[in-house]
Amino acid sequence: MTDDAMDRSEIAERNLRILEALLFASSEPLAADEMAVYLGEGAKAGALLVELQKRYASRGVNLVRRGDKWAFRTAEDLGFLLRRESHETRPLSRAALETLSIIAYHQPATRAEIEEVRGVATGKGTLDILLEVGWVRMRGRRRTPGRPVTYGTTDAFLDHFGLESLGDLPGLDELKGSGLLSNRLPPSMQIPLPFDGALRDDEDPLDPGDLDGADETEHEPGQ
Amino acid sequence: MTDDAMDRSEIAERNLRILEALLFASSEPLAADEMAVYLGEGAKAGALLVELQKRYASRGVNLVRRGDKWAFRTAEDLGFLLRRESHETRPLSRAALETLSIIAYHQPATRAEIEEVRGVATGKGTLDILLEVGWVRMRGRRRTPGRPVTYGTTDAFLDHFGLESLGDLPGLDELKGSGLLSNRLPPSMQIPLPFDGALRDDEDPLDPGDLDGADETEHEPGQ
Amino acid sequence: MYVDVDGYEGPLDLLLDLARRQKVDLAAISVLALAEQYLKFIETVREKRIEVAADYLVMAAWLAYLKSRLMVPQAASDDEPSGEMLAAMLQFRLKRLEAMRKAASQLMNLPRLGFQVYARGMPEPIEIARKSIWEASLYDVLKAYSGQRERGATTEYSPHVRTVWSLQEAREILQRLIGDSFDWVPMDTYLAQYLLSPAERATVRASSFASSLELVRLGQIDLRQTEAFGPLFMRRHKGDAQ
Repeated sequence: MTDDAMDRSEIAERNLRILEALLFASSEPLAADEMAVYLGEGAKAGALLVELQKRYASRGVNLVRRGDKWAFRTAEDLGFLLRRESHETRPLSRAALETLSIIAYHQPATRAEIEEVRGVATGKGTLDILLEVGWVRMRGRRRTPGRPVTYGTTDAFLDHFGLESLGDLPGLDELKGSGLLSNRLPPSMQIPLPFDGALRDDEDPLDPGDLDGADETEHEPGQ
Repeated sequence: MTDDAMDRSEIAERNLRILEALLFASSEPLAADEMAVYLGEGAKAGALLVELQKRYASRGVNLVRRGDKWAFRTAEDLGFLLRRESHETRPLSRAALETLSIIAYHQPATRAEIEEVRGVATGKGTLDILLEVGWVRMRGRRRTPGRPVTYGTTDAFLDHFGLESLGDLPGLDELKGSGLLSNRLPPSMQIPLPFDGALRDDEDPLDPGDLDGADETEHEPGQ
Repeated sequence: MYVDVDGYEGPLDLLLDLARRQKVDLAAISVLALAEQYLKFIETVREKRIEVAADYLVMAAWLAYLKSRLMVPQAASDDEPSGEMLAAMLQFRLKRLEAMRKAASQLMNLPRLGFQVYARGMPEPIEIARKSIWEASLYDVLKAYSGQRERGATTEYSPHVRTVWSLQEAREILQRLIGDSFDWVPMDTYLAQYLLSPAERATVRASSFASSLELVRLGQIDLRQTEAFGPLFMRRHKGDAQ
């Protein structure tokens, strides 16, 4: 290699370093022209950028061209590195807990029935969360006007709460005995026996499409 | 080259690409541990990072070490090209600057010790600014009467000043030799070195609430 | 009130500045001369009636003491540190402060991030898909259920609020009804219009009776009952006549 050629390659290396630094530090993609002013005289920014692109082609970061601008970007095949799943445990909201407990005891229960016990309208998100968690399922449709969806609990519900069957849910006397229910309640108050068997006489199977994630539409609480 | 050796070098290349991608994507330094989870099983993040550092040593962008963390940064010699006009930050006051260097060289240091070196009470705002910028942190509490908070520098401090570790503090050896990092005369006895490791024997962990932005209260300069 | 003495950051800073004016290495300064300069400086400042912060005065006192230790020969039995020792201590502190100043400027001259060295200008943030794992215990479920049933039960059994006559109310009504009537009239007659509602009958009678006793005590009315469970007669108290 002649001295001249060596000088030229040294100059090219230096210009490549400058381009690397500029592209790395810039907060937006840069055009060849913008970078040219930082290079030595007579340097061809375009050709240098193509050379730089070649060098980074197999690296974890690539030099990409967007229109007439250039930028470093994570190699596409490594994009998964930039997406992460985080699991966080969160306590169930009070509304969701209440709704879940009513479904557990009163199943099969319609949304209207849940609201009657709760005394407030149940937001759409509340049932959605329970369905998503997998503790509640849509069982069928009540054979009454409007054909409301009936809800019940799932095996995952039993599993999570350590119950062998719904019969293990404490009854009225046990709730009183544990102090969860006070003893001053009217004698007429009863707690239903939860039922999660096959469809009942007053239940129809779900309509096709009911399970496609669409919630029932027949009942929208007016608040 | 045997098949096995080739496989190994391919795996190493892939791991290097992953490290490149992670380090390029982040503007903050990353710990080897944080990155290790993305590498193939059995990969040694530390050795790979040293290899990567070597590869980028002559480039316009270098892989630098900041404490336990790593980051890509533009090469120091190209700084003059990249100087940005818009990067106008308010310079630190002389008091804050002195306090910073005292903490850096004497850490862990309590407020009383800082004041002893400066010979003046530390005004409110001096330490606050350093904490806010993120160069100084509350480390713990000294196990002496009054349990004063001890201060030390952060990884962001190393990153900002381009130091691999506290051992790289400018003039440290000279200061050590002259005994000027000591609190006592004669300086020959024991020469403390700046220390940002785990809590020392004479430091307690911070009390709960110490980091809620409240400064220590046990020592309020009377002015 | 703190007044910064000519922009000095405390007495040590002032001393360091004075020492530098001696234009010699800090190790070779004359501590005695330095102490004298400091004391003179403070004196001048005070003559100008500038309030001097306490720190500076404390230092002045200490330097005066140092001066005396340096000039007076030590007695053999003297327990206190020698003047030389104190002077060395002062020298050490000045050197240490100067060293920290120098270190600070060296720090600021390093190639700093954002000044000579730059981080990636377009960081590619890591997108985090948050997945929630919901947590609830059986106890939570049972408590939620019981709570709701109790709430439901309580509202069912407190359907209406009963009217209660307060004693004050009953007394005002009686005073108004009896007025200046000196005739014996049964209480129920006075209250006839209020006794129509069966729900209120008991409270009207009870409160009125209690109030009437109070009115008797005050000497405003007389009460008379001719037989057990017979009607209760009331009239204005005679002695109270106008």
